[in-house]
Amino acid sequence: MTGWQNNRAARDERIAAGAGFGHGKVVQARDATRLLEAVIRPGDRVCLEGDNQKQADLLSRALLAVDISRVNDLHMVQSGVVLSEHLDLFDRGVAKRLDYAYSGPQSARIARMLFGGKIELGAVHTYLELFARYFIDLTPHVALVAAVSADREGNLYTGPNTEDTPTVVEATAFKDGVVIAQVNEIVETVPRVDIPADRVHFIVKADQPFFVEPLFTRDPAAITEGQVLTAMLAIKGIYAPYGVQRLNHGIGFSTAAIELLLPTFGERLGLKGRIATHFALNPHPALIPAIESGWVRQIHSFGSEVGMDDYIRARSDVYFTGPDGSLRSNRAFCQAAGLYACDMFIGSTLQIDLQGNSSTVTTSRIAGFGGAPNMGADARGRRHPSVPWLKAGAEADPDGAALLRRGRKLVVQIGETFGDKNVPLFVENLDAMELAEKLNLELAPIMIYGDDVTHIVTEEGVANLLLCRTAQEREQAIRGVAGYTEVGRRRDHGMVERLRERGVIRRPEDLGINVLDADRSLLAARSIKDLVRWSGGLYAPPSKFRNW
Amino acid sequence: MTPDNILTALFPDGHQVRNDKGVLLGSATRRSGTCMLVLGVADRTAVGVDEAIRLSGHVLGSIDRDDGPILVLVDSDSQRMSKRDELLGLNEFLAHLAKVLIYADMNGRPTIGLIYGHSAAGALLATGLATRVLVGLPGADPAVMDLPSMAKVTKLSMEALEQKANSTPVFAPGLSNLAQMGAVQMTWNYAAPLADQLEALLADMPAVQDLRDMLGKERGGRLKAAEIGERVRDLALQAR
Amino acid sequence: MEDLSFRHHVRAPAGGARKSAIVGVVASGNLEVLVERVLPDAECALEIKTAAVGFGDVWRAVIGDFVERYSPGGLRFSINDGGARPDTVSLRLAQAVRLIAEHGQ
Amino acid sequence: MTAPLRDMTPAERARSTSFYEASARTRLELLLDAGSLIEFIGPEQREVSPHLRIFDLPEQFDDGIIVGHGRLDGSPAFVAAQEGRFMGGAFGEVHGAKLTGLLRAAREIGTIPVLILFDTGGVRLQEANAGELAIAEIMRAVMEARAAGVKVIGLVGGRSGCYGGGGLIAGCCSALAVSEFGRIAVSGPEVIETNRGVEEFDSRDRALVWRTMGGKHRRLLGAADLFADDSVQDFREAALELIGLVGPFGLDGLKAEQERLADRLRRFGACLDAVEIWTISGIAHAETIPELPTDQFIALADRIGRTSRDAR
Repeated sequence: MTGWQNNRAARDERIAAGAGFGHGKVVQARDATRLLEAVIRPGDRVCLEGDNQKQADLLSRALLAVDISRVNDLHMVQSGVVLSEHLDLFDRGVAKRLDYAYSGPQSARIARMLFGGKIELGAVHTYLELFARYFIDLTPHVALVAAVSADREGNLYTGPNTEDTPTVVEATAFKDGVVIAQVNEIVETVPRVDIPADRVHFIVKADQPFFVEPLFTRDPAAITEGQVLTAMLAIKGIYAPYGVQRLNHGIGFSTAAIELLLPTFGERLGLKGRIATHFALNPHPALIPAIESGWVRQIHSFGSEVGMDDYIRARSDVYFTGPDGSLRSNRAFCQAAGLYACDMFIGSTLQIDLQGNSSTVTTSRIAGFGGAPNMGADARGRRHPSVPWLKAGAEADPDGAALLRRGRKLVVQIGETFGDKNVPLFVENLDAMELAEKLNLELAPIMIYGDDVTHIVTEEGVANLLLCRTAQEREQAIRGVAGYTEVGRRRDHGMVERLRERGVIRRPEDLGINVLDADRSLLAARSIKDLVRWSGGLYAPPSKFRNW
Repeated sequence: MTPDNILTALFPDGHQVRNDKGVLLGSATRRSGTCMLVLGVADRTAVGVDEAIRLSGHVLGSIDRDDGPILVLVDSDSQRMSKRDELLGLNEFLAHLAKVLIYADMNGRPTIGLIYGHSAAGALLATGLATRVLVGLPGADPAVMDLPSMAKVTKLSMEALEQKANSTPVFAPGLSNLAQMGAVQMTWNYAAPLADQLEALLADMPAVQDLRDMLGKERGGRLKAAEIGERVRDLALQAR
Repeated sequence: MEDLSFRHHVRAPAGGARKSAIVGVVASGNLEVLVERVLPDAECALEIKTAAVGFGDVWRAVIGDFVERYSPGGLRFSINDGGARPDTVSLRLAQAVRLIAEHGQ
Repeated sequence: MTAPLRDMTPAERARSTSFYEASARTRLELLLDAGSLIEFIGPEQREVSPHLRIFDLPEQFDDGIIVGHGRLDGSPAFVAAQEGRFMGGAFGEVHGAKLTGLLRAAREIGTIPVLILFDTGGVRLQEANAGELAIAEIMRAVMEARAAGVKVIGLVGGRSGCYGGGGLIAGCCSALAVSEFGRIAVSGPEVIETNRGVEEFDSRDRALVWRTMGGKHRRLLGAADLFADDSVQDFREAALELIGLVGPFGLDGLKAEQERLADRLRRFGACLDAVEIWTISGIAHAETIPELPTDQFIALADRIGRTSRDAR
């Protein structure tokens, strides 16, 4: 058969096959599985919207229930493998191949299934990378997405957790694919149009709102003195000297501590307005005190956070909001913003090796990459200058010609030398290497490559890798802040002292910080309740974070 | 043993004790012909707010009459573990029951607890352990905490726990362990008439003073409590 | 549980006049340090009971650095450890030295 | 919400220190007049639990409780404070005996009040029999002290709450002050869930936990007499106020308590949730109680007027 519109014809056939199950575009939840059987073909590439937070959970269950003689061997192309149903699909034979980015809660099971050959792995991506491939070689035939509400025409309101939906729909709808949306409710008029109706082919009303996990809430009560100290070192040792204004934070407790120290410790250092003004960041509750104290001018978000809706709505000067007043998030744009428009990424990891490579993979858990590698990478395509970017570039190449010298993004790894259960942060060899060998991967799953990392901060001090001139110096700089881990205890004491004299390593006392001052009383909020108070009652934390 | 059997054996001259859904309330006639107030929990009933308020009410109702000493029979579950009971303030109800028993004991109405079956945790605190003398009957199996639950929390095997229990009475369930700790002052036997054993005890009641820590020391079950308590007391008396 | 003990000769006595002080609490990842001024000025000793077995070398390193840095002469440290990380141990030891140097009994 | 702790007066420090977060030692240090605490059998005596070794568990030198003597606005007071982070503040043999001894001394003296800063999950599992018995002895000692004229004041606002036998001891006190974070109950949330199923009680639903056992509910029920903000200074002021309010103990109080509790059962016995109880109590928009700021809540609780004064 020749022709140039075969795909469009095939798409129309699929829509026609599904049309019998609904009134217009609206299909009852009980008919969802039959709809999917009618629309999906064996071997299709399917994007089952599993974002970092929002989950098309009803459609996951519906897909899992299909007759596998009709729907099988699917190639799932989705950013998040988060629900157990996402993996049950492979156990049942509904799906066979997988390309994904993040698998937090399923990290142990996905590792077992990969070892067991249950899943044929395409690749583990970063978000932005997978989104890019949606437009090149992983374009979905069918997208199963989640929205808050729809009108009868099919206009979708995705609410604060817009996340990946526009990207997924763009790639699918404009390349002859079928888009099916589960919605919490069908309304006369949607509060705002996040996805226009002509890109949506079917709507399924879910009996329960889609599942959203509060992933970015860190209870200040759980922040330790060690984390307070590390945060103080980061603020005084990195934020201040570089004057970092545009940045992205990871989601760990150390960065939460930084957020909570801005209005106290940061204020005392006179840094207000000079650092931490513009963020690519989810609506972290821990940032509320800094926002309320006038530190933060603008935040663009990948997704939302449970309980933050009213606060965001009331602080539209800071957040991106729609005409309806609620947050508009967008993972793809925010990832691009983090990559190109931020001068610093700071986040934690599970393991760092002697070259500075870091990974969150252990031999029994494959958590995927999510967005950290894009946040935590020097953007080689960047062309606009900024003070921190140029300063970092100059430190890395002091003898280079200023007008030709690239700047450097500050990529900071922050953590305590020992993590949970006294597991060391620093290792000679990453577990990721062992995993790659076992699984016969061509690439070890490295979260952030050592050559992108510019600083490592632990309670022992700040190591500035930009100032290292040899691989040996780099190794000793890392050992020098590795504390009492095996890696740290095997440092060359003489060389570490020389690095300290050069400012490559800066101890707390070198920064004028008394370890004994690192007290929880420095935190602007020490409990979730404090955050609620700071927000003037606008922040409504989920029940699991309350103690009232 | 059923509560009926025990009551009959204790009070051959008759009793008016009714068992209403596991709550025992009434009075009985002693060998001496005098009266004794009887209350208790039977049939391994959990002690919740509804049970506790009736038991405390029974004691308070008799407090202005002279109904003689007070006998508390115990064969209970633990406290009732429910949302409703906690919502309504079970801790106050159980504490109130204990307070009423302690008050009576201190004010001329000696209290005797008689544990003939099970009991645990908050239920035991509010009943048997709130009396001046707690007596055990053979076959009683009080358990502050059962071993399977303990195994779960301590992450130790049942075997390991049982082995440890052989070397110390301090954590494992059982009448003899509680006796060694000084909680159960004496154990009666069925060889002699229970009524005689009750009369013997009443004729020779210990003074109104909590001597359980001393007893635990004598019996080798709690070597520290009495000494620590005494030292703190001495220091506190000096400190004022 | 594992018992460890260390004894060091130090260059100078610890500051302050307080007889004893205590910091921290025994909990998972935490420890208590009881410090008492009972030794000759040129000595210090540390007695440790730890729930984390097999970390003697780490303790030795942590304490070596601590003694070098603070010279806690005359002090005996008694530690009950619930499996704290080395950085927490260092912090508590430093807090103990600070507290015993403060005014008070 | 916070301020650096240097260069502050004791009252300022007490005001800016969270009771919930502070250690037992810090609570006492800031609750009492500065420098007035004299500890009995302090940590340097090393009177540790003799039983934890059997389980290969670490000991604490004070066995998780500080008892002593101090001054409150110049007047003498006996104090006991549990450390909720050491084994959940649970009662063991030594831990319990220290409180028993303190109460016995208070009884002999008759005029010095006792403050108990509860922070406990109840009986310490590893010495369950000794702990249970210690609680029984403490309850007896509290009642004997009260009968001798001693005011025994309980303060509840620690992270381990006041559970198990601790809840019963609290029920024996002359008066209680509780903060929003404080919890008073016998069975803990997990225990109820384990025994009755998650449908009966979802222990991870913390809003449910707090409205069933938390400080606001206990205050509205009249189980606690005062509601304190979560600072050591607020608890200090609450303790002073309660010492002033408490009347003598006697039969009338017990009879009144019987009536108070019976009345509670009559009025609320069929309620399935705290919000129903609050609604029946005449509170409009009862579902907003958990969000109510402290000052407004105190005003509301005072208006509802339910208290256990002279009825416990």
